Formats: sequence, structure tokens, C-alpha cells
Amino acid sequence: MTRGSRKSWQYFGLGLAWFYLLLWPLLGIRDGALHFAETTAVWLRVALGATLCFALYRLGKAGRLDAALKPLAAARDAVGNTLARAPRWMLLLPLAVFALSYPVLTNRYAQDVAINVLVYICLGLGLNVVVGLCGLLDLGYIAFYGVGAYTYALLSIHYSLPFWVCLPICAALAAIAGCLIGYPTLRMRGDYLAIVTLGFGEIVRIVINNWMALTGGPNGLLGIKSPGIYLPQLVDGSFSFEYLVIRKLEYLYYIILALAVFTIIAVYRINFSRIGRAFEAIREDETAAELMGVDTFRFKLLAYALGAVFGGLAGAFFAARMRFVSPESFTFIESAMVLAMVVLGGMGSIPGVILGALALVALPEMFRGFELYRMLAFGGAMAFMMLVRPAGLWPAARLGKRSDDTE
Amino acid sequence: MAAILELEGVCAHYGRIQALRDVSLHVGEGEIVTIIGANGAGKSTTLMTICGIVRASKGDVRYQGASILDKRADELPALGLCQVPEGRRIFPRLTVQENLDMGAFLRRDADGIAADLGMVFRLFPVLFERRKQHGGTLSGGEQQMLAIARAFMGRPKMLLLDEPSLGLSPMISQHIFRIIRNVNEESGVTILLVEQNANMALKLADRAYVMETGAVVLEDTAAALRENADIKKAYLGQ
Amino acid sequence: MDYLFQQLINGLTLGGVYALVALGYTMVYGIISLINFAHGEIFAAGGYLGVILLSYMASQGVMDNHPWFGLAFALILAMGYCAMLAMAVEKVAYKPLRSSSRLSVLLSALGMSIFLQNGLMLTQGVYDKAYPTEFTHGGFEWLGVRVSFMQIGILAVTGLLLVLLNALVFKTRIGKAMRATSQDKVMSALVGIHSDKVISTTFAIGAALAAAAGIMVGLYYGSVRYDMGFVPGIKAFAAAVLGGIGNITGAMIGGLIIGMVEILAAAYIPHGGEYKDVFAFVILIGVLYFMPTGIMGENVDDTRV
Amino acid sequence: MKARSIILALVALCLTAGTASAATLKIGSLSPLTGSYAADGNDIANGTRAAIAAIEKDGGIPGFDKIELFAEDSACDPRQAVAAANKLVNEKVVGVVGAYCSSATIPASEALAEADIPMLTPASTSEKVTERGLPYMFRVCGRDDDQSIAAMKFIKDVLGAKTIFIVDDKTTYSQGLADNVEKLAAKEGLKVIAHDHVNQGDKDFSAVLTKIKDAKPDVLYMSLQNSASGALMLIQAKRTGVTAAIIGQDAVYHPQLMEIAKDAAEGMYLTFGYIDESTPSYKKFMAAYEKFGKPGAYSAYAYDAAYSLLSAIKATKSTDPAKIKAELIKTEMQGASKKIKFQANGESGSNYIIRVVKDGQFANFWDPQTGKKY
Repeated sequence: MTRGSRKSWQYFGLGLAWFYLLLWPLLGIRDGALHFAETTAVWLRVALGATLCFALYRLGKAGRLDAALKPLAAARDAVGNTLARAPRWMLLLPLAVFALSYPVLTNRYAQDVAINVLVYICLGLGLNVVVGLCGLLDLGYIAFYGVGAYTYALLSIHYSLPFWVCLPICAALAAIAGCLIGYPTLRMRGDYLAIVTLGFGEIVRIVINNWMALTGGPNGLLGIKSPGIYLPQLVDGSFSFEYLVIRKLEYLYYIILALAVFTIIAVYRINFSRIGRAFEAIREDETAAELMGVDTFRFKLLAYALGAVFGGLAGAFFAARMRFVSPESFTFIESAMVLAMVVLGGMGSIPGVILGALALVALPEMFRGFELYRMLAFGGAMAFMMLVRPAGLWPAARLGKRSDDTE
Repeated sequence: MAAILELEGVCAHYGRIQALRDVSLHVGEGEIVTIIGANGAGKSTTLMTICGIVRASKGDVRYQGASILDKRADELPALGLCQVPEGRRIFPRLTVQENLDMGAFLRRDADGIAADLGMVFRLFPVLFERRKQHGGTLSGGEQQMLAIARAFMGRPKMLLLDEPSLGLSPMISQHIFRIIRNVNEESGVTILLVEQNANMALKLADRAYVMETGAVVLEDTAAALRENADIKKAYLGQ
Repeated sequence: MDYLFQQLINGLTLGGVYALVALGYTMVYGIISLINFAHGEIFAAGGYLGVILLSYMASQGVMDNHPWFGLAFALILAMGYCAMLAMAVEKVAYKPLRSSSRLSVLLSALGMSIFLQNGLMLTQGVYDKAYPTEFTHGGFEWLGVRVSFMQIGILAVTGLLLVLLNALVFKTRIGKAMRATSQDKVMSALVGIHSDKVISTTFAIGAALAAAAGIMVGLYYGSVRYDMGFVPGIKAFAAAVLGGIGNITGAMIGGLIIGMVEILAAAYIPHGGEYKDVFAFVILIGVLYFMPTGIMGENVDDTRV
Repeated sequence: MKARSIILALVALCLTAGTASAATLKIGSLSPLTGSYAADGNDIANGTRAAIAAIEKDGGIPGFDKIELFAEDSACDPRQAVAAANKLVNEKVVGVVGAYCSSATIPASEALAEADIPMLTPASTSEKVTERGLPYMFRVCGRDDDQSIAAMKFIKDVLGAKTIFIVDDKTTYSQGLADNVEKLAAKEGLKVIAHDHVNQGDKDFSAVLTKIKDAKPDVLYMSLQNSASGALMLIQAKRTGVTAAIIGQDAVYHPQLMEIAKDAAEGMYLTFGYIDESTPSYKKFMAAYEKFGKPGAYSAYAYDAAYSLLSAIKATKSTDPAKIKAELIKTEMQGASKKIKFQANGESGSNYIIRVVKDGQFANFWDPQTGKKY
């Protein structure tokens, strides 16, 4: 055993002792007496598990597991290389086939989770424009989702406008909201912007919650129509369209799939356009970008509006899918979740954000088996994933450090 | 003359880019040694590697005969090894006085600190005048003086100086170099000086190393290098 | 008139609570530029430790004979516990990410916040825990204004901690080391400051303050709950930014302003109660619009911490 | 213990996945197990568990070896509630007890309705829950409008109040109730001094309480979603010096109200469904619930919901929703909480009475039907 590894085991042991000290008061002092058995039992389990993981980690680091890991690594590299060499359509085709055939293969619950994942992919990619591309920390992004959802809800209830007509209206209103919020806040930098966007997000939620006449307040809005489509039909030789209201999950799945694909393509195009380069210039060094002639304020506002558009689209779909909206869906924690998807996936990276959305929507669902331990496992997993992959699951290729980050 | 600092085959990397290749050098006790070279030659990286801010990937750094490679950066000032880093790195929102106190952070002898404070205020009277101002409000030359004075406050046995003349007028530069010489002569502080201004550096130093693209290419006494034709052409602008 | 004064007292008390929590935010932010989302949970943990210890001592009869001793004892132990907790969180979730992007740490903090909140829920249950409030009911009435001893206590403790903290940061060696570390980590290492230790200490101090706040809140409002840290956490963060993040006096002023705005909005504006958070945030946005670095913030080159 | 229960849960999960044969009857519960309403949510899940235990103790349901509960977390969030509902659809449960927040119940019920799964809510009192024409939506608790009528009658007849101050905390439930009271008060000729709102999760009510102290109303109608918030408001009301009679509602009805507020809760009135503690049903419920601690406001309702669902299955020997519905409507059952007789629209009627906190206990106080004190 080398000196380094002995030292790390010492730290590990100290950590476990520390953990016992932290755990004991919470479990051991109750009913006017001190208990030790329970704490020890819980602690022993955690300690055993942690020791096992730590031993494996140390062994792996010391190269003892190379015999087992090397072929795995080689296989991974081989697969990676083949994939890298394969043309893009060969990768996308199976993915597309899978996405299209998904509802046929799965049950209601899986479809429901998939719909949620796709909604969050739209949201995550929208926020990605703001945070990942432009480097503006936005903690109130969910406000645009709310604007989109309530816009469609109100238009559908009061004016019976069809979903497809409302979609662009929702996007436009969300963009306007983005500009309204962006205008006073975008002069601020870094974390000041973060708290101000958080504030705006909360303001939007509180207004939704309190403006009884318009939004129904906490009661929410009921009676939103599902999206419908006109299906061509041949009846008695004459060609006509039948209006079909989409309520079934499978059809809703295809609608949100289409929206998500649209979002992916749009964000991809933005990413590699002149605008995208301007965004990145702002992210890397705002002052330098300004000196290079980039109108930073205008572009930041544009980033905000563009991000808001996708939030608005996702919101409109959400309202149509739930046929009910209420303020509970637009809380700060939702903003934080969307941000988590972007950062966890890899800022500025489209496949990363998709992975992030998948992870953060699917994980709590997977943990449903844990019942009460669900959110505990989720929080732990979130921190753990960040520790293992600080740059995200699938980091973007072009990404420097923001000048604010330098020490 | 016993070597107080020795580098032996040191390599260092920034990510995948190799910044130092097999750098070996030594500094004798009480010497003034300078490293000259162009931008990006690896001079500052050498100092940062000595101090443990940049980790050496190969080779050894010995200070007073013992390897200091596995020491953290913050353990070195206690051994008398202090650095005035590139860009001065004054604490901008600490007052001048507090900046100086930070230099003596590891020392516990209040009397000695007070005496040294008097000493640096004598050396740099302008710092005494501005002792209540924030470090960030000083001019470039004053900041450089403060940075050097702060390093003096640690009562170093050896001082690593990174580009003390950068961005300063020739007059102030000369003033600062004079003080460095005085401290070396009076207190016997060993000095390793990194400079782009080869002219001044070679006038001050006893010995010198020339670095190019991360490696030491030449080593000689300062006097000899001043006469070296290549050096004259490349670094002294003659 | 007494109505106004009563509301002012209410606002001061609420502001005092925010200020205590904000102090921890601002200290941690000052040193590693991290919005420490888990801070609110540390505050909740402090409240829980307080109720656990106080109930235990009450069952042993300590609270009947020496209530003030019991309270002080619980306060100190809870502060110590939370300091340990915060240091553990820092070591596990933040330190390995020190050289990563700031957002990675932010997310890790969010994960820790969810983890700790649910950890509290699992170990302590989903129901509110009642504080023994018998000995905090006292108060007096003066010119029609009711002031309870707990309100005075909160303000006194907040003020005292502010003074102590300022002394710590500006007069002591560790305080100077903290400020130096927050301004330039490389240089502070070069003068011999062990930055990991300083950062750990900062977390510990911030957490101890949060624990004190947790106990004060428990005593004042009468109960604690596992999710009690979230809302004050956000408000305190807003307060810290309002005052100029990284600035201790600023956090205090920010906390008092937010508390005051909330209470006065609820007291005087029609529908103010439901929109009071809107007013708090509008004030925040307004102040930041005109004073981009907050009330007490210093105008420094913003590429630095 | 906690870790053991994780492992047990996992083992149970594996086992049930392995043995899920036709002999298992699956029912679901939907309630917020995490988040701010976890307390009430757990009461609901536990009430359902107690009902299953009671039925199994009576010999179970013929044709099924065991009854299995899927207790899903709705988190009081529409999205998660729908996901959980769809999960229950997947598990092919024959009926669902839940949810808690009306904003979760409404969208979740739509998802369940598509699969024709009966849903019995023990807690969502919003009128909209049953007024959407869903065939298999039932409500075991009372309705907001009935509760407010009882409260108003009490305020007028017994307290003889002239002025009233209303506070709610802006949830579908609490605000709906408060709005109803406000309307009724205006009709009855009471002066509504103000109808103020506080926010969810607020701890500090000093501003509004100072207002109330200043306005000196005869009655403070306190419509809060959460018993702990209610307790905090009571403590602060006492400290501020509010002298008005305080009336709350069933969401605040929970033992922890007195645990936290202690003497500050004394004399508070609450509207609550009349529980006849002398009936055998109630005693049976208490026996089955014992291992979960003291029942909360919705424990008995959840118990009754699950009990009547299971009884209907037992009686019809079928899991066909139409037959279950017919059976539910046909029979009258003495439940733990009240006499339950479902109508075609899914309502089961309400019988709100006034209870009071006396010596740290809830006690029956006044019956609006008879107009008499107990």
C-alpha cells in the first residue's frame, strides 16, 4: 500500500466517522432518550456500501482492475471510433426509427414519461440558447413556459382557437415577455442577472396565482381543448377533411416529437449561424465582443427572446396536453430543473441537453420504487453526476471558459 | 557556493500543451540569477512550477537540499521562499497596509513584523503615504512596489520575481531594480529574477539563463551573456 | 400611529431573520462565488437540531431549572453541528469542483439542497416539529405597540452577530485570510494561506450563523419543518444581492429592507399580502437597475470575484 | 430502520413483480408523499393501507390472495400527478384513492378516466372535481360550498357576529372556501372587513394579524391549506393580541395543530365532517390505523374511500368499473368518517359540524342540522 493510498483511506475513514456524527443527532435523540442502535444500523449499511465503492475506485486508480477494465475500455473506444467514422445518417436513422415506433412498443406510462422528456427537451434547448450559447445565467426561465401555457389556455377557452393557430401566438407572446424581462435586466452581469431573473420568474408566477379574473388563480384553468388535425377522408368518392381531436397519448407524443425535432433543428441552425457566433463571442468575453462591434445588448435581448420562444412553444403544448393549467407547474424549482438539464447535459451542446432532460425526467420516475426515498436519491444523483462529469454528460466541442470564471 | 534552489529535468504541461521541457537550473545562496527569454518561453511557468501552483509532470525541484515537489504552494512561504508573481496580484480590496500584513501572514513575531514594516516604508515612502488606500487604487508602479514590499514582509531567504519592470517607466524600473540589489546585498536574500528587459536584468544579475520555447538554451554569467553576440542581437536590441 | 410602529417592529423582526440567513450566503458567495443553494437546508437543519436538543433537555428537566442555560447549550451545539454539516457538504460536493465551471458547482449545490431537504424529511418525518415555546411567550406593551421578547432577541442576536462578524472579518488574521482568498486565490497561496482551510472555515461560520437563525425562527414561530429552508433561502439570497453580495453589512441591510418591504406591502397596499414577494423583487430589481452592484457593493472590475 | 425499509421495499418490489398473478388485487393511491403537503399525503396513503388491512382481516376478497397497494407520489404537481396516474393505469389497478390537491386530482382524473378506472378522492373538495361529468369520479369528503354554509350558520346563529375578517392562503381549496364564506357573509348581512391573502409556505403572518388586531372583527375566518400554517397563525395571533373568535376548516384539522400551537389553539372552532366515534366502523378504523400513529384530517376519508371501493369489489365479485359504480351508488355504508351514500354525480354528501379545541383535544361543539350544542 502506497503512502498516497494509505492517506486516502485515512481520509475516507475520517469521512465515515464524520458521517456518523452528523447522522446520530437526527436519528438517535428522541423521546427523551438517546438511542444508538438505529443510527449504527443505518450507518453500517452506508459505510459498507461506501467502502465497497471506494475500494473499487482505489483499485481502479491503482490499476489493479485493468485486467477487467481494459477490454471494456478497448471495446468502448472501438465502438466510439466506429460511430465516429459512420456517416451521420447511419446514427440518426435508427434513432428516428426508434422515436417514431416508440408509442407502438410501449405502454401509457412510458409514453407519458416520454412526452415529459420531450417537453423538457424543448425547454432545455430553449434555455440552452440563453445559458449555453450566450452565457447568461437565467433562473426564471420557467416564466416563458408559463406565458406560453396560459396564452394557449386562454385563447382556447375564450376564443376556441385551434392549437395550431395558437402555437405561433404563444411563441410570439413568450418572445415579447422575454424582451420585457430582458430589457431592464440584461445590463446586469453574472449572478446579479441570476437573482433578477429569479425575481422575474417568481413575479410571473405570483401574478398568475393572484390574477383571479384572468388566470383563475390557484384554481387554474379547465376546459382547454386538445390539439386537433384535419384528416383527409374519402367518403362516397368525394374528398373531405375530418377534424380529429387528439386526446390519445400516442398522438400527443407525435406532436411533441415534432415540436422537439423542430426545436433541435432550429437551435442547431442558430448555433452555427452568424447570430450563434455572436452569442458565443458574448459568452466568452463580453467586453471583447463589444469592442469587435457586436451590439451585445441587442444580441443578448435576441438570445432571451429566442430562448423564450421555445419555452412558449413547450408551454402551449403542455397546456394542450394536460387540458388544465395551474400555477404549481411554474415554480422556481422547475426553472432550476431546466437549468440542471442544461448544465448536467453539457452547456451549449444539443445532444447534451437532450441527455440531461432524459436523465432528470427519467431519474425521478425510475426512483418511484424508492417511494419516500425518491427525491433523496434524485438529489444525491444530481450532485454525484456533477462530480463525475463536471463539464456535463456530453460537453459541447466549442466552449471556452467565460471570462467571469477566471480566478 | 551551496545551491539554495535546484531544478532538475522539470517538465510541466497546461492540458496537452507542454510548457516546460527538461528545465534544469540552480541558484546559489545569496546570488542574483535571472531568466531571460521572449514571451511564452516558459519563464513564468518555471516560477509557478517552483512554487507548486503549476504541477511538474517530471523532474525534481529541490530547495535547501530537500525536494519541495509534494509541498502545497502555501507551505513554501514558511520555508522562506516567496514570490512576486507576474501581474503583481495586489489584493485590490485590501488596503496597502493590509496587503503588507498579508505578506507576513505566516509570521508570529509582532516586533519583527513592525520592524520590517518600518523598513519597507523607508524603502518605498509612497506606500506609507497610501497605506490606508485600497490596493486596487494604486498606480502600476506603486502596485509593483507594493508587491515587492509585500514579499519582503515574509522575510524571505529567497525571492522569486516575475517581470518587475513590466509596464513601468524606465525611471521607476531603475528605482525598483536598485532596491532589489540593495536588499540582496544588505540582507543576503537570494533572488531569481524573470525579465523580458534583458538589458536591465543582465546588469543586475550575477548569472543568467536564457529560455526558448520551454527549455533552457544557454547559461552563463551575466557579464559574459552581455557580450554574447547572439544575445546582443536577439534580446539586447544591439 | 401605533399601527405603523407595530408593523415596523414586525418588519424588523422578519428582516432580522432574513439577514441572519443572508450573512451565510454572502460569506460563501464572497469567497468562492457560489450561490450555495444548500444554505437554506443548513438553516433548517439548525432549526431541527435546536428542537431535538431542547426537547431532550426538557425531558431531562434541564429546561425547568435552567432554561437560559439549556437554550445557550442548544444554540452552541446546533451551531457546531451545522458547521460540521456545511464543511462535509463543502468537502463532498463543492471542493472537487473547484476548478470546474461555476454552473457545475451551482448544480451540485442544488442537488445537495434536494438531498439534505429529503434527508431531513426521512430522519425527522414530514410533520412539523413543535418548539417548546413556553418560556418565549413574554413581552411588553408600550404605547400600544406589542413587543415580544423573542422579537427583541432576534434583533439583538442579529445585531450582535453582525458586529462580531465584522470584527472577525476585518480585525482577525483568519478574517484577513478570508478576504485575501476571496480576492485572489493564487496570490493568497503564495503568501502562505491554505485556501482550502479558509474556505472550510467560511462555510463553517456561515453555517453556524444559519443554525442560530434556524433556532431563532423555531422559537419565534413555534415550529420547524423540513422544507422551511427553501423560501427564506431565496429571500435571503435576494437580500444578500440587494445589499451587495459579498458584503456583510450589505447582507444585513438587504435583509432588513426585504423584510420591511414585505410587511409594509402586506400592511398598507390593497392585495399587498398576496403580492408582497412581487414588491420585494421589484425593489430588488429597481435597486440593481440603478446600483448594479447592490447597495453596499463596491465597484470593482467585474471579471474578478 | 430506514435503510432496512428501502431494502425491504426493493425486495417487495422484486417479489411482487415476480408473483403478480391474477390472484393479486391492485389498487392505487395518489397523494403528495414528498413536498410541502407530505404530511397530509402520508395520512392518505396510510388510511388506504389501513382499509386494506381491515378488509384482509375480515377474510379478504374472494378470488384474490392478497390486495396490493401502489402508493404513488403526486407531489401536488399536475405533471407528476399525471405521470403517477399513468403509472397506475399501467399497473392495471382497479381503483385509485386520491389525490389531495384539486390541481393534481383534476388532471390525474382525466388520465384515469381514459382507462375507466374509478377514482375516489378523500380530500379534494373543489366543486370542479365532480362537475366535469367524469363517470368514475367519486368524492368521499365534503364539498367546499357545504362547509362554508355550515361555518356561516355557526357564525351567525351561535356567535352572533357582525363583522368578519377572512384570510386564506391561495390554494384552490382554501380560497374557494374563503370566497364562499365571503359571499355568504354578504348575503347574511355581515360586514366583511377585508378578505386578505397570505402565501403558501409563509411563516410570518404578523402584518395581516396586526391589521386584524387593528380592525377588531368579531370573527376571523382562517382558511388555510395546512395545519402547521394554521398553528403558526394561531401562535402569532395570540402574541399580536387578536381577540376575535377564530374559525378554521377541515384542512387545519390535525393533531399537530395543538402540538405546535399548544395553548394558543384553545377555543378555536373548526368545521369538520361529523365523526361518530361510537360506531363500530370508527373503532375498526382506529384499530387498523393504530400502527400509523394518530389519524390526520384525511386518514378516515382515505380509509372510507378504499374501504367502500374494496367492499364494492367484494360484493360484485368483479373489477368492472361499471359494476363497481352501480354497487357504490346502490349501497349505503356506515364509514369511519360518516354515512356514505354515493350519488350518480359521485358526491357522497357532507355533514359538517362545528368542533372546538378544548383542553388540547378536538371536541364536538355544535350541529348546524339540529342547531344544538353537543
